[in-house]
Amino acid sequence: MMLQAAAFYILSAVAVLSAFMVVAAKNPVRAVLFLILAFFSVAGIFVILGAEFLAMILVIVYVGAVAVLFLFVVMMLDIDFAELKQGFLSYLPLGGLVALALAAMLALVGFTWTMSDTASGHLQAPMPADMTNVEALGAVLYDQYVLYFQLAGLILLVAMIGAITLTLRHRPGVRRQDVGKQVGRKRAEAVELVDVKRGEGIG
Amino acid sequence: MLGQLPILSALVWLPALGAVAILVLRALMRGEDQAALERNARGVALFVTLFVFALSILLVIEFDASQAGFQFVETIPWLAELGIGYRMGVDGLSVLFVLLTAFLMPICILASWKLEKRVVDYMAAFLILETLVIGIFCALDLVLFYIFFEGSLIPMFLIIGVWGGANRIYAAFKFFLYTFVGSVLMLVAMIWMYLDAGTTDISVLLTHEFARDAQTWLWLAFFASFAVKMPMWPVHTWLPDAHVEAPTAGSVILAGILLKLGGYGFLRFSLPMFPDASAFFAPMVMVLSVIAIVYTSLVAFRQTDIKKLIAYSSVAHMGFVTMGLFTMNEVGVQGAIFQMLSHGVISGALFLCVGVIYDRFHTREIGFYGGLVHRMPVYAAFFALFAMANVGLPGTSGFVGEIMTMVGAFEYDPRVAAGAALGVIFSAVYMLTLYKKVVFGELTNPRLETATDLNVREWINLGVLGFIAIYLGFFTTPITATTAASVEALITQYQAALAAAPN
Amino acid sequence: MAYIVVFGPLLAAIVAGLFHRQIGVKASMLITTGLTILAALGSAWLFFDVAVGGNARTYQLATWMAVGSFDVSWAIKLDTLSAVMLVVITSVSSLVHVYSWGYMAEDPHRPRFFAYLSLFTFAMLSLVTADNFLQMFFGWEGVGLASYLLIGFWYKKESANSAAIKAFVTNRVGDFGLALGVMAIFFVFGTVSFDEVFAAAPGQADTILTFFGIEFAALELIALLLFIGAMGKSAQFFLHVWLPDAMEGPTPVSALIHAATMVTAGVFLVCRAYPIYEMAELTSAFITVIGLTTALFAATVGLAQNDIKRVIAYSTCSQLGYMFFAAGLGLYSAAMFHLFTHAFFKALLFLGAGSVIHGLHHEQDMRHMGGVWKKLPLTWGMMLIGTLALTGVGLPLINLGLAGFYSKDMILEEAFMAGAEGIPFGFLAFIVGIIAAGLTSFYSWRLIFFTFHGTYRGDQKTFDHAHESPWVMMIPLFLLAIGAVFAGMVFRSDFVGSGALTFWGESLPAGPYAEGNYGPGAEGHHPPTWVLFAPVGVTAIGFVLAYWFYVVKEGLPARIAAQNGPLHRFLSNKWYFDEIYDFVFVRGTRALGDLFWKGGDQKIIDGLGPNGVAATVMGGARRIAKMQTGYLYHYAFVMLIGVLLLTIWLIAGVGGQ
Amino acid sequence: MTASMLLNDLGLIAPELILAGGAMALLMVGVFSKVDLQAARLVNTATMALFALAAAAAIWIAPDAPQTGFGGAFVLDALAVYAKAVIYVVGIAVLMLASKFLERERLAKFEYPVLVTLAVLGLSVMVSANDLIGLYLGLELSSLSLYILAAFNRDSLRASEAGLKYFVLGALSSGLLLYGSSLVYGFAGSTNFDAIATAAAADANVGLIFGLVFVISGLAFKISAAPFHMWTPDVYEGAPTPVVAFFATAPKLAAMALLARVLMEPFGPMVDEWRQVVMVLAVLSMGIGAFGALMQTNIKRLMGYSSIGNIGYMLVGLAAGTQAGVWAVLLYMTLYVFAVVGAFGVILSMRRSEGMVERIEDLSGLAKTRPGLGYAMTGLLFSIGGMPPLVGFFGKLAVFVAAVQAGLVPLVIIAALFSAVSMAYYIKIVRVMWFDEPKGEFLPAPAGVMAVTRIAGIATLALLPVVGFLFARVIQAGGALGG
Amino acid sequence: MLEIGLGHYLTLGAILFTIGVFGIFVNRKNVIILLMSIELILLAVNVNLVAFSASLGDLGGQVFAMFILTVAAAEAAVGLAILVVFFRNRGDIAVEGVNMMKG
Repeated sequence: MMLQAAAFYILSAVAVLSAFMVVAAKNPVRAVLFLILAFFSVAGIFVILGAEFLAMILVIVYVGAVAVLFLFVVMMLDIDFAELKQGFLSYLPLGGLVALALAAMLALVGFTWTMSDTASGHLQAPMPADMTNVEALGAVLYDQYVLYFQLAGLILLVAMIGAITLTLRHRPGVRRQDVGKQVGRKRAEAVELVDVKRGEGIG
Repeated sequence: MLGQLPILSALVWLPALGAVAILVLRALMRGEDQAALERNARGVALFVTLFVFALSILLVIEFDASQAGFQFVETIPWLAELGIGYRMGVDGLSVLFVLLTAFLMPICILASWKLEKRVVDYMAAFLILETLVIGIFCALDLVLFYIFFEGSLIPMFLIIGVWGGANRIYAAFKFFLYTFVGSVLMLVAMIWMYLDAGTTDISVLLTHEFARDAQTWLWLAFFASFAVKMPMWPVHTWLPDAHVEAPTAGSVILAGILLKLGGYGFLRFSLPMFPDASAFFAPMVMVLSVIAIVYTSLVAFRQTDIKKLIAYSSVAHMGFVTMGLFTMNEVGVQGAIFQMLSHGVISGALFLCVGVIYDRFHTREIGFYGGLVHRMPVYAAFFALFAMANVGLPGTSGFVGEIMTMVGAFEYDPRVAAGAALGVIFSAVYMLTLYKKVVFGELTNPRLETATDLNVREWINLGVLGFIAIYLGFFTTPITATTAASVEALITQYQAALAAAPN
Repeated sequence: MAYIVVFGPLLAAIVAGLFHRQIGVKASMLITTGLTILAALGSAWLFFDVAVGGNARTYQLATWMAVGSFDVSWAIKLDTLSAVMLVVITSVSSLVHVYSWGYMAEDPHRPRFFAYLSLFTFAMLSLVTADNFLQMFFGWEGVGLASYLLIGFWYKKESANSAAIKAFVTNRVGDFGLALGVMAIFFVFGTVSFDEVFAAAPGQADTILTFFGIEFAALELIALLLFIGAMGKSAQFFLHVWLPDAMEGPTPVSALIHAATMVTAGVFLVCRAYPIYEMAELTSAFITVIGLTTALFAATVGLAQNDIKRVIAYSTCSQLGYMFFAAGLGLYSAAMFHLFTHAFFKALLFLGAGSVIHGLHHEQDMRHMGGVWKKLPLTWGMMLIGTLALTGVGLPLINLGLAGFYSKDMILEEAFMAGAEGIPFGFLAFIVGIIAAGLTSFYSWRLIFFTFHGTYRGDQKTFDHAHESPWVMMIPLFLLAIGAVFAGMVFRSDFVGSGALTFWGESLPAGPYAEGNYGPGAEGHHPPTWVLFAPVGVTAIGFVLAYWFYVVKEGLPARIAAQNGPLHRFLSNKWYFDEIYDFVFVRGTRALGDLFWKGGDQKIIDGLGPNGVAATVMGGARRIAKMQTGYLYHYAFVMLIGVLLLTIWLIAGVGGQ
Repeated sequence: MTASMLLNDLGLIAPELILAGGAMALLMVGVFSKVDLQAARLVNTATMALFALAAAAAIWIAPDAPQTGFGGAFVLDALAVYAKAVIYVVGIAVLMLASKFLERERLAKFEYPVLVTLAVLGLSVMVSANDLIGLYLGLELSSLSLYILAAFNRDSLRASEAGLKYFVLGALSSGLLLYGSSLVYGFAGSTNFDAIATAAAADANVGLIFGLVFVISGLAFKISAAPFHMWTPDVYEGAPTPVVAFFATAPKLAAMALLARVLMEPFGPMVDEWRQVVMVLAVLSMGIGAFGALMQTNIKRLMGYSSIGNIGYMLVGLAAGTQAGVWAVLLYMTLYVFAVVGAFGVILSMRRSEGMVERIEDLSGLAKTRPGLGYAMTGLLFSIGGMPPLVGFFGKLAVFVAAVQAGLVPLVIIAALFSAVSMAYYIKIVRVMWFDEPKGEFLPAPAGVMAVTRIAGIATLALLPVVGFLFARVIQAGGALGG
Repeated sequence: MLEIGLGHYLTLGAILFTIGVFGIFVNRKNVIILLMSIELILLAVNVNLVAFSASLGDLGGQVFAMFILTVAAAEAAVGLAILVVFFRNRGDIAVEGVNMMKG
């Protein structure tokens, strides 16, 4: 119990602090790194909660893919960081107020949480006792949630199409290698024999 | 014989068909001779409106004046799910307005014969307007009524805005938005009525008893719409602007027909459906009417623009209508109806008169004119006739409406009649002053030297209107007999409802 | 016959008015004049048939308005009262028609003029033959219209136009009362038909009518309202202002409308509605007061006028005052009698004045006349007869005199007797009447002397070209002169004398004389002899004074006028009525109109209403557009605040319940 | 899950299957075709056929009684069928509007129709969602496609700004929606709508109300109801016009249908709570829509505000919380959507020799120079404004009837007054088209645009006699909810 | 306090959510930070879902969270793509610069 509590508090503190640093960091690169830290902490909390698979995914997909993508973009976009440092504080009071109010309310909700009496009556996928988390997830994912699974696939497809459509450029100045073209070239296309008359040159 | 034929639908939709025909014609004749197209458009419009007029005469002939109920009723299921139907019918209260509309339309077309700007659109707009206005008077379904009622704003908006004078955009917007605001409140009330009574059938609603406290709100909502439409003081200020800027025929329709919608609305809805509220608010209406009569007459007196003056005078004359309606005695109500019809003829004619000189000199400034009688004696005579009719001289239809409403009002409260009678004095002041300044006097403005008297078209228009104005001044029974049965029924019902009320 | 009499002039007016271009000037004039003369002959016949023969009847023509009990028809009601009016109207009208051939000979718009005259005649006829109040109102306003048209006939003249409008509008003020009276009648009696109303009048004596919070006896109120109409039409005090100005119209018009017919319509109205007035004592007293005030007031103003027609106009006004106070005292027959005689001599005077004006090339100002009697001897003669008739010259006791003598003296006598009987204001009426008679004599003779005698004061060229009017103008003068001389003599007994009872029949009370309240048959009820002589006496004094001032001491009045004393100024400015009215009504109306228009409509209604709302809406629109800053974080901010507020609201407020 | 069950479930998602399969197939076609333009044209045409096919399928499989599949995650009822059919038809119209425009703007890529298809697929899932997860996935599928489409003109700063704004705010709104969903899940123990309904009916606590507000907020963003509307004007202005035409129509309808379902089904028992929220949203939307549009000079931006306002009116109907309200909203939405498609057709016809124009004043004298277009636009605008006798009026009428029936008279009066304000800017455009003098003429529009415009324009009046048919359909569809 | 219950997790979620929200409207420097803030919000949602899932003994929450992760990844990809496009057009990604369209 103690261990669990300690782990929770530590991980939570790290998560909250790093989340705050994501917002507050002046350098976006550091912000991304803090984001990664936050993800890691939350992954830890997931483990506490018994959602091992999600914790894995969070680390692998999020840290491994998404956060790195962020980092990549941050690096790629050649941003003048000096210019971006001003103007942080002007909305701080109001923003802070709103944030505090929101946090207070939501926390209040959290601590006064009660579930519906009917909730236990219609759980969608009760956790089976005899399966690991991964196993259990797999079992419902490909059965009950197959439609959503496919939809998620489509969403990823959209993301792919989108990323390509928006960012792929065939720059006119760049010459690409086209092996088929190289191989398929005929002599007549490459060489032309010209009789040059004296004194006229090729015109 | 006509009972079986959908004569009302024919009346309503023929003009719309004409409009479609004109528009299709334009599409077909694209790139061809535009002059020929415009000739055709004019011709079609005139033919259709004349035909509709003939049909409306037939309607009135076939109309059984001894019956109080609706006649020529047509019912076609339309939005059956909601109990909304395509229901048409006329009774004594509406049939003459149909006739008036159908009568004024060909005159408007004729009055616009020389128009050169966008003739096709113009003719189409008038035909559509005719459809909508006749529809208003024939509709026996709340929703249908509202559709026609509101819809009539669109063509009128375009007519004022496209073919109007210098400040036409302001006027068109004011006209549109003012009347629109009034009507949306009416829509809410109509919905409430529909839900309360479970139907939108006006003939059923007429027998439905609305709760007393509900009546008050419903009445006010309808009042918001009709008072603006009338227009009653103090929501009248759109009218002078709209009138001034509208083209001649637009003014004729506006004054001749559209202003009557408010009065018709009172007759059709407010009085029979909300009798308690009507009785409750009648004093207010009376006060507003008297203010309208006196106040706007005084304002009219100070105008320097001919059309504005006549527009204000229209407001004053509509004051007689509201006054007569809310007396809820037979003389008053009959007088109000008569006044509406007569004002339709007279004010229409007056605007035509203004149009005649506006066509020639392109100004409506009173100061510009003077001494027209030297060059345009026939015009002067007609103008005098209509001015006198407007003043309410006995022997013209204007008098009949005024005296009857005042007699009715005297019965209601002598003070109201006295106030109205005061307005009669002022009407003489402004009308005669106008006439003097425009027609009499030396012809000092050299630009007027070239003035030519009425041409045949104008002569026919004014002649016909003049004949009617005088004829109705001497013989009122053609109108009063047609409306009598319905008015009697209306008043009987009204009194019965009041008698049944707890206090 | 009645149809011809009434509709002949209408037909003539329509034909001449609408088709004069087709049929020509001459034909238009012929038709109008011919039909009017025909109407005159017809009404003479009707007069004998109805009045003398006692053959009263009513023709129902058509329904005018029929709405429930509000049932009004077109009719021709013939009784003695209307028959008398018919005769007066048609005869004067036809004479004026004839006269106008000469007077208007040079005017290019003669057909129009004749059409108006005929139209007027028709309107007047329909007024007097009405069998209900509404038709009478029709005629009433109709004559107003015709008079408007005729006064403004010379439409080029600004003053003529203004005068026409003034006439119409002032009349409308009266009609305001009349219309309300008609409404009140319908309200009280449920009908507007004369016969039914008069029959029911005694029964309504106790009816109370609340008007502006005041309780009136219904009949008093009705009588008062009707009388307001009469005041307007008959140019009584307060509403007299239009009549002098109406002299802007051609002189024949003045003769027809402003002497003989239209202005007498008010008297006719009061007489016609006598059953109501008999029940309305207060109003009758009021009428008396107004009548005698007018009589005196107009006579005083007449003293100081220089326009020849205006003098006669004020005289008319004054004479109408006589008629009214007679009617107010209940002496309806006497009033009618004076109306009848007055028509002749006043028309004569006007036409005579017209002849002078015609002869002097449209000079109307007496200060530019003088000594022209030699140039215009016939006119002078006729005017003299008119003046004698107006001033009521005659010999009391033997009862011989000109028309005015009989009628005016009868009024004064009867007024005296009425006073003796205790009818309110009877004595006052008598006294004022006597004074006014003296003033009448003075200004009438002043007119004669000023115009025809003494030295000529105008443009010599005009004097040289001065000429007597053509015969076509003179003949009507002769005919009227005959009437002015003999009308009183011939009809005295029928109108107010012993024959009055049978003469008037149902239509009017025959008067105290005929009813035997005094006179030869009534012992002890004689007016004192001095009463009989008083009018003639003051008339003589007036003559002498006028002679002194304008013949013997010629030029003295001009000097007096030049000194411009306050009294003279007061009189020549007509008691400043025009100025006061101008200030109060004309400017007041204008100011009020401007206030309502610019202040009420534009500032308040439009300013707060459509324009104000539009401005507010546009302001709101601008603000909302400004809220859309384009900054992402603002957008997010709005969203989040929105969620937050919605949540708080729902938890804490409405949703929590 | 047995095979027969799966087969049955697959039958329910036949239109979606068609779309998904078609989209992928067409993607392949596009990828492997040599000539870009031809590929784009081909895919475009094929997509239209695909939509037609899907629409036919949707109508074909329409069940008599609501059916659920995939363990209650997917529902097919009259509402879903109706919404899908309309969405597919709108999809066709929008593609018709788009093709030539994209070619002229050098944007003709085969990805465009594919993305539209996937977006439509997402919308299709949304209207059939019976589960918070399905709701979210459908929403995201369509949203992601729309984000991309908004920025589709990637060389345009405005388009990319529009895309960026839309994306950031959209992601934020998704976050709100998800947070709300998590609370709801936590309360009800299930993401299934039926289970939530049972839980909400039994008892409600603060957490559920929080969840409700957050979920509504997330959906309100999609329908651009104030105060979640802020993206709308900017995106309408910046995104390529055919994309906006799509934005303004099908997604709105789907989100509205979804919102109606969410409010009526899972949160049906909490009608008193959410009615407050919806009313606030309605009033704000109507106000912002009415006032915001008045000062606009860009017609697309104005259409954005107009859509905010119109959503407000629909929310008035939804606030009624009755079946009548639902079908009124559907009716309104349907009529609105078709009018808007037509209006965008007109906007897409605004091409001069120097290129596309989109200022309102560019429409000057349209009724004179191009009467057909002018008349159509006039009818469409008045129809969007709900002005009788144009058919759009019935939407407003139905919505008001529903609200009055529910006793929301003050709300209806407010709505009526706002409608007067908003009428001001519609007639402002009418004024420009009719009263002002022409300032140059437009080039002839492509046939597809012409056809859409004319049909939509004529329909505003021609539907009048037969609008009863539409009534019957929406009543049937609305009947699916809140039995 | 030592007993870690649902409330603790929900509070953590609330705080993370709030920080994400805070980040969005306090940040005017860099659009990428906005995207990261959104990731934080999603993270908060996931914490909630997993906590509920554990508390309820129901896998649905975890499945939901998994889909959210998936979609969030896709979203990030699309978002960054759009950002790149915007950057190419404009040359910077300061939030304050993103206001060509307003009013």
